Amino acid sequence: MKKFVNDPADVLAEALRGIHAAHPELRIDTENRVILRGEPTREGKVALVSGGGSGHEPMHGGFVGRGMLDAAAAGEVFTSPTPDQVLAATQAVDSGAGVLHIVKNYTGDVLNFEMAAELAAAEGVRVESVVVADDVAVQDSTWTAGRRGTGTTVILEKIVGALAEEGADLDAVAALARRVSEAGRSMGVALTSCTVPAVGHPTFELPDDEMEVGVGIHGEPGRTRVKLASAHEIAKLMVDPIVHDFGEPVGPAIVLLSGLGGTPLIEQYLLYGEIAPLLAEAGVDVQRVLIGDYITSLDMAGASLTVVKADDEFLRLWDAPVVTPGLRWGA
Amino acid sequence: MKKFVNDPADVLAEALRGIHAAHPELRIDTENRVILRGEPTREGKVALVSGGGSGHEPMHGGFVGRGMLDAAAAGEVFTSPTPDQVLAATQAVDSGAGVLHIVKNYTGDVLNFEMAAELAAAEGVRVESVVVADDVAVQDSTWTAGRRGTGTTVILEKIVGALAEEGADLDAVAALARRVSEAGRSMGVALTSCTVPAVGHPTFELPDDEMEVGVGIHGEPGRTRVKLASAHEIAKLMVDPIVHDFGEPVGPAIVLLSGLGGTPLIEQYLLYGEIAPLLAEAGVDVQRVLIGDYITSLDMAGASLTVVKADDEFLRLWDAPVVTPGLRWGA
Amino acid sequence: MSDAVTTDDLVAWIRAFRDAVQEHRDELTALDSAIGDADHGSNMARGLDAVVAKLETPPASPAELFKTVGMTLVSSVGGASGPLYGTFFLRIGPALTDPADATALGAALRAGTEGVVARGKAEPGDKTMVDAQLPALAAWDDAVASGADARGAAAAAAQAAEQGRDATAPLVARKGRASYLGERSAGHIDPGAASSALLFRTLSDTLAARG
Amino acid sequence: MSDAVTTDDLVAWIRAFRDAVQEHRDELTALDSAIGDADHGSNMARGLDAVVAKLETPPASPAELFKTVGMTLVSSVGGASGPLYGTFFLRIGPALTDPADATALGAALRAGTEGVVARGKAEPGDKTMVDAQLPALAAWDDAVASGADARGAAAAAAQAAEQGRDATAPLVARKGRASYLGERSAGHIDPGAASSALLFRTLSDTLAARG
Ligand SMILES: Nc1ncnc2c1ncn2[C@@H]1O[C@H](COP(=O)(O)OP(=O)(O)O)[C@@H](O)[C@H]1O
Ligand SMILES: Nc1ncnc2c1ncn2[C@@H]1O[C@H](COP(=O)(O)OP(=O)(O)O)[C@@H](O)[C@H]1O
Ligand SMILES: [Mg+2]
Ligand SMILES: [Mg+2]
Ligand SMILES: [Mg+2]
Ligand SMILES: [Mg+2]
Repeated sequence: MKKFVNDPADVLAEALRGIHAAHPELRIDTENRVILRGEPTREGKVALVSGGGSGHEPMHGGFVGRGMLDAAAAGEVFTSPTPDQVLAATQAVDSGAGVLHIVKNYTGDVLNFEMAAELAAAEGVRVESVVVADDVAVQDSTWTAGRRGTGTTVILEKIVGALAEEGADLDAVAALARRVSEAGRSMGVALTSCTVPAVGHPTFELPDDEMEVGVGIHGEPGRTRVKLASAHEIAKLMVDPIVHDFGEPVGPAIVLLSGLGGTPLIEQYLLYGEIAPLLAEAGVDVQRVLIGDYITSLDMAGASLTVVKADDEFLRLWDAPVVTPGLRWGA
Repeated sequence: MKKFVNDPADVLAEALRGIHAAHPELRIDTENRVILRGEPTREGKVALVSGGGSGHEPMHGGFVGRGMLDAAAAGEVFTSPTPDQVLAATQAVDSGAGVLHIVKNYTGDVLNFEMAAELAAAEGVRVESVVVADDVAVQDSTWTAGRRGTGTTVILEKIVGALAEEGADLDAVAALARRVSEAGRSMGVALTSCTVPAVGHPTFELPDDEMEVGVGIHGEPGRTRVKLASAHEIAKLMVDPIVHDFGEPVGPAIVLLSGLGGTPLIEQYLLYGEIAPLLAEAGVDVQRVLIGDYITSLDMAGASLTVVKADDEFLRLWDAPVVTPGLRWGA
Repeated sequence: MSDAVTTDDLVAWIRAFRDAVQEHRDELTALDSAIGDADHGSNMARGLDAVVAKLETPPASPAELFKTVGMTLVSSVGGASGPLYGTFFLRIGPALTDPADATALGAALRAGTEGVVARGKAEPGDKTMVDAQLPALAAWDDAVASGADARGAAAAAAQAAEQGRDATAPLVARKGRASYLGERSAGHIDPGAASSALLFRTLSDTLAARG
Repeated sequence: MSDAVTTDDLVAWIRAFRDAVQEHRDELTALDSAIGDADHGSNMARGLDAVVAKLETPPASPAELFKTVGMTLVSSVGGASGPLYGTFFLRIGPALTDPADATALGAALRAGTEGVVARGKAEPGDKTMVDAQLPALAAWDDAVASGADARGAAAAAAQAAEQGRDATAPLVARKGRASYLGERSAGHIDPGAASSALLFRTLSDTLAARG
């Protein structure tokens, strides 16, 4: 395993140490492994709390800051955080206006956030939850734990964070979060496996001439394994199921093409050069686009595409100022 | 080779297509492979032109925009651009106030930019050049082509871009560029080789238990190959030669820890957690820090550390607004 | 009554469960690599290490023991298995008489599994830990009905859990992370079923060792 | 004069150089992988393909030919080899009589190498293309002094260039990207010296084929 690590058991604690050193504007609750804004939540502002397994950086800790999250609970690598962690985050940022939990739809995340929400409610904190389930690779959601939550989470955190910053109340914030969540679809492709530090070897074996289509961000195998294809063909494998899943014409949209951690930017741009015309052809009118590593899967070579159907409110809030380690503009 | 590519010969042209699609605020001169700001250079503003081989994204094209570069010439992968490209970039952005060429110290870059500067001068454009040579891995510069230019380039482009934006003249801009260049030192470590798309296999073979210390950003082998070490030990291998090379106490500094393309952010933060205390111990007073993929080497797993001794002017200009795909704040 | 299971026995069980999970840690992770995300071994090992650390202060009763075990798992494991195993133990405690005979212990274990089902909504055949637990409980009750003591019931349960574990292999997962794989999840044993088989095997071994 | 080298011969040489570089492309890149950045083969191949495309319109004179070759290499190769090989050809043209005998061609080639040295400041033994070119020029002059015609001189030069190429192996690089390697550059042939050996070998082959 070729990684910058010491004892694999210490990866999370030590990464938090680095985040602390690099971002004096944030606070780190070392014991609970929670990343928080430097300032307490403004009176009356609804707080946004997210979290999940580590290994997806900059998500979520890198999205803590003005205009986005108030706190993020960092689980072990690929393991959702515990209720204690989420509760600590929730209590630390509640100003009395309530807290929105942003949860990606994995059994572990859902159960742990659910328990945390129950505990927080018992402590008198008003909590609403939104569960993001945007991964179209999971086709038959009747027979599964439902779709996984992936890239839409990033876009949701930005948009809803902006509304919370404007002072909207918890119901309005939660309602918007659900609207964004429902407007998003994602699809990922892996060219290689990732390697979990505590395991020390790749999660799955992928022959040199194959790739995983519909891979999950935890390095779970995808729906199908196919022959390695050109960027042009891969773009189709990503765009088609998303467009098909929307069913209706998409129109204006916010698009995220995220590298999964081991794919350099030059390839991401090349891939986007193939994706853009396909989206246009399919009637997706790309209003805003982000390209880079925003939701990753450790060192996996691959990419995920997210399309969020966007109305004017989404776009206005998208453009609002944001100041976080992972996303910054307007300030 | 597991990459998002079509024909490896088309990587650069197709990546530029993606950049064009993703960044409507920029202009792309497709024929000359130059990335330019959307707006012509403001009357009286000195223009900054950089460039180099591709494969280091976001450098340089991702640093084109307000407060940083005016244009970047993109060579083939790991091959410096030709004089024609640099000339086209230079002529396109000169407002009459002259152009600063920011060149990394590699024979190819130096020769091609030199020829371009001669051609531009013949066309009546005033050109000044700064050559960045900050890589302390190259010890004996008397017997080499001199030190390579690496991470200091990014910091220089930001700081000097801010001064140019303020309306300083070419001499002042060039003088500041030389000051920044002299204030910077870098050191890189590779855990794996990169794979050049046109080659299709790794540039060098690195056994599972070894790493390259002092690797170049073109995947050139480093100065020494040693046993794979812990993040703690690697941090020392990066910090010590930099601090030693400064010789004098460093004091206030701007620090960049850049992933080389295949190293995920969680590892970069973990590594920085080891670097930060070592810098503090050595008397480096880190005033600003950037962590992420800023100067890469295709898909290489590895990282490079850059320390720029910073005075108040550097810090003021660092904090000035910048709006580029790769670096953005204050606007 | 020689059938009585004491707090000490139960503490010994939890310690044995930790040791078994540590021993099979890489195996559990390998199972989770095939159809999940390669962390079930480290998740369970981390949680049970934390549990055993807490047991330095010996619990006074089974109720206290299982509250500690459950709470510690919930707060140190994360993932799907943290809340599910946590709930399992949290539900056992209150349902247990002290000391417990085979019938009482069987009822308490059933309360645990019912907690897992209530939390996770898994049905039999969904390819989860429940598919090792339910057959174990059924075997337990059968053994008790045939006159077995706790030791005998636990032995029968362990064997049934292992059969249940193995029977998850051909199933297509419908819960948890493996469900995303659809048909491709078939052909692999469920990691949670494997750790649950260890749970019953170590209970049986502990009661057997006690003589 | 049977010794006279014509524009057509020189065009044939450049085409043959392109073909040889294409044929040895991976080899040149492999040499550059060992002590550089694995692009010398593709750099030279790309540049010479562009050159040959330009030669669709046949040049009227050696001067025109080499201006086209030099400019095209400069504007399509990049890297260190673009300006250096570009300068080489740009300097040959003006120095050449038309048609040229062995002496004139030797002088023109020398002007080319002097251009490379002027641009790149490499000294003999720095482990660069110059270490193949200088011995080739010396051998050329010796052959001419012994009465050889262009064909004979080119044959001697090609052999000397190949010896020069091989002799770069033990050297420690002091110019170009390989110099960063220090002592570790020893033990590998310089890629630019290898392409320069092809340059002289194809000249020799072209003149030999002409009969
Ligand atoms: N809804 C559920 N009900 C019961 N057991 C479940 C459920 N979802 C998952 N599991 C169990 O959890 C195991 C996975 O645990 P683990 O790998 O630790 O968590 P995660 O899936 O979050 O990475 C599965 O093998 C399965 O037995
Ligand atoms: N200063 C120099 N003078 C002469 N030749 C040089 C010089 N620097 C480099 N070279 C030659 O250029 C070759 C490398 O060319 P190439 O790989 O195409 O460019 P780059 O080094 O920019 O990747 C070296 O093998 C060497 O022969
Ligand atoms: Mg997990
Ligand atoms: Mg090169
Ligand atoms: Mg798992
Ligand atoms: Mg090279």
